[in-house]
Amino acid sequence: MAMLHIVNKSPFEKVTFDSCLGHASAGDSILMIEDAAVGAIDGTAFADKLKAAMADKSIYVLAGDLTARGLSEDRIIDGIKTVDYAGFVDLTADNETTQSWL
Amino acid sequence: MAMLHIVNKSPFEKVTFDSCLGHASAGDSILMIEDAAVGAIDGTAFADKLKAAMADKSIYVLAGDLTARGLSEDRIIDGIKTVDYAGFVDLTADNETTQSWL
Amino acid sequence: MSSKKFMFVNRKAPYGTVYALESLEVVLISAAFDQDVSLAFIDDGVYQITNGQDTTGIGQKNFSKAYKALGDYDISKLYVEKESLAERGLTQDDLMDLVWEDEDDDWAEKSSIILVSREEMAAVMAEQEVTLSF
Amino acid sequence: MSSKKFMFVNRKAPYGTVYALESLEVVLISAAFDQDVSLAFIDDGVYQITNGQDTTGIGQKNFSKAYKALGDYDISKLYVEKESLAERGLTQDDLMDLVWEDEDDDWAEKSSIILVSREEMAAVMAEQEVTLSF
Amino acid sequence: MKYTVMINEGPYQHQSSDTALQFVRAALEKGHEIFRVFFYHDGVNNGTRLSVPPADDRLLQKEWSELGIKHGLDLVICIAAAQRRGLMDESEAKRQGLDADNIIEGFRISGLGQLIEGGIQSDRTIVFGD
Amino acid sequence: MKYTVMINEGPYQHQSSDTALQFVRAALEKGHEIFRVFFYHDGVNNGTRLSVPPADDRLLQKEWSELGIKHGLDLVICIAAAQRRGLMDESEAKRQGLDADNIIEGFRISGLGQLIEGGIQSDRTIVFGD
Repeated sequence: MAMLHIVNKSPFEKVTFDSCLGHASAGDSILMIEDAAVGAIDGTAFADKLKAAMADKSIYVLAGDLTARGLSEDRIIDGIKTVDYAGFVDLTADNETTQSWL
Repeated sequence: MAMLHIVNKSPFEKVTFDSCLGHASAGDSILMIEDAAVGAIDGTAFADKLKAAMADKSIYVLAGDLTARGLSEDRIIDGIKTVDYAGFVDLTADNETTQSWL
Repeated sequence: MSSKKFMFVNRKAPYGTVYALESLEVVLISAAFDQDVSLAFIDDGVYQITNGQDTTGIGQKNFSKAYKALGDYDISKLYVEKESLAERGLTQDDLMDLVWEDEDDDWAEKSSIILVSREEMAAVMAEQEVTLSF
Repeated sequence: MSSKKFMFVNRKAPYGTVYALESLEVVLISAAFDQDVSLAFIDDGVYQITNGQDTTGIGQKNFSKAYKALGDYDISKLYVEKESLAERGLTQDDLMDLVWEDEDDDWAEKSSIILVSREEMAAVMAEQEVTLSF
Repeated sequence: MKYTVMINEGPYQHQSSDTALQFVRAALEKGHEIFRVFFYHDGVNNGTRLSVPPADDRLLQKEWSELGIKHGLDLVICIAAAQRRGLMDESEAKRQGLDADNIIEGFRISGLGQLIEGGIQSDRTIVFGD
Repeated sequence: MKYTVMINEGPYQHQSSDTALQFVRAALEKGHEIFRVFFYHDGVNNGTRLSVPPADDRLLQKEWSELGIKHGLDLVICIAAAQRRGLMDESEAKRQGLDADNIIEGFRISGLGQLIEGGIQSDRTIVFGD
């Protein structure tokens, strides 16, 4: 069963995002919302970890949370897809289950 | 001026404690309260960082928060002092200023 | 009602925040619904089931004994992550002795604590149908 | 009233939690008290003053423009930590252009943003008399 | 598809109430069914009618209330969490001998079993919190 | 020594209200003066009188109220934070056209200036929060 992992914590502040990466399975999807959106940017101290996860997982970021924090979509890591709330809903429907990383 | 740094976050969950260590000055004191109390234990992945800080800073832990989490005082790093709330008050009085790391 | 695989994921230390206590309250209620219930203790969540918790110094109620009641409610799958324990300088000896009685094995008393690696925990999580996080 | 050195320490990203907004509200009020006010932006706090914040997608008010008013209230010492920026892939170009006018220098417009190393930030923090954390 | 949504934080302090509100709106627009929204922990504070934020800020409690009434949503406040935090409806306030209540229209107070039942009855259960 | 204490979180959800309460008690026992306790952010939720936790749990809001009355403490709830979160005293509720209030005895509602004044007037300012 494919799972959608929803993470809402900045990877620079909490280990939550790391823990999520460590527990997600191949074929799962990860959606970054709220403060976690800052993790989508390329060239950060976290970017390499996320790129490694992209080898076998799909990564998404909620666009509204990115732009709210002054980060434009053209700075995100290549291969991360942006979604709006409608896309968020689709992700929860397309994956059999969800797990929130708080 | 000597400062008392009060940290209440687990070093295993948030970067707050690291940030506190990076911003405290020589001669300052650091008090671990609430979830930060777990950082006082020896033999953890965090212990070496705290031991390094002890070279020029005094480290304290609120005993009630330690025992609440099932950690006995005999497991804390050598040189860390335990205090109760009265001792907490004394630390705030003995240092000219305080800074909370939330 | 149909039976589903429920997992309660505990990642936070007790007493510093209310999540551990209120998570436990949900878990106890879930017992009445005859579901397939598992608990995961990862990251600081492992402190929730340490032995010898004593809250007299902080003015809060010690609710750790309620975990011992879980076995009586047929909640007997408490997955605890080895890596989370090790990082915190803890071993299974630091945890409460949580048990259940196996009806199919002449009511033999068995441990409810299932020590797993992070990889094994990921596999258990992947099997769940409803995952509640606190 | 006597004048004290006040520092407001901002460590959290805006919008995910209320602290950035309610911290800014205190800072603006503090201007009325004629104190020696400094702001520190460290860790995720640096996101509070990024340029181009657009909150239309999340239903919250964009309060970032209020930082631009700080200079008018003689709050002109905004210490921003270089290490925090670098870890997040940011530079001063990503921050708002926050300025104040120097009365003693023919009202010349000067930047309120003072980029400092972690070590320099520690030294600034050590000089404070009242430190409020959010 | 049928959803249960759980919200663990109060309004304003944390974004989770905002995010959940946008999520529920988007799900309804797509024609999904919201079986239940369960407010737990500080999430119960989303159900007060005494909130009056600044005129230029959102009024989250009212937005939930209005959305719930418009779509007939089952907005449930956990009773145990509500009692700890001082969220009361009229009958509960009376029962506790209190002189006031503060719940907003469209919410109801009930037990934790409602959350488990939501998880059983729904195709998806989504948690928002801190 | 003269103290101002700032509390940023509500009761139960986070330990900061518990810790601050113990700190203030210990400071009073040592003969220190508590110039002011300022409740900000979700901290305003410490001031509700509608809380009824389980019988074996502490009732933090009442403990603050009683401690405040006994020692004549100045327990101040930030008005802006209170308005967002639905904490109201009688006059403020009336002014806002609300049909109920929920503040507990011993607290008062005032502006953020009270916090800055506390920092100026006190020898030590201690922050408790999340």
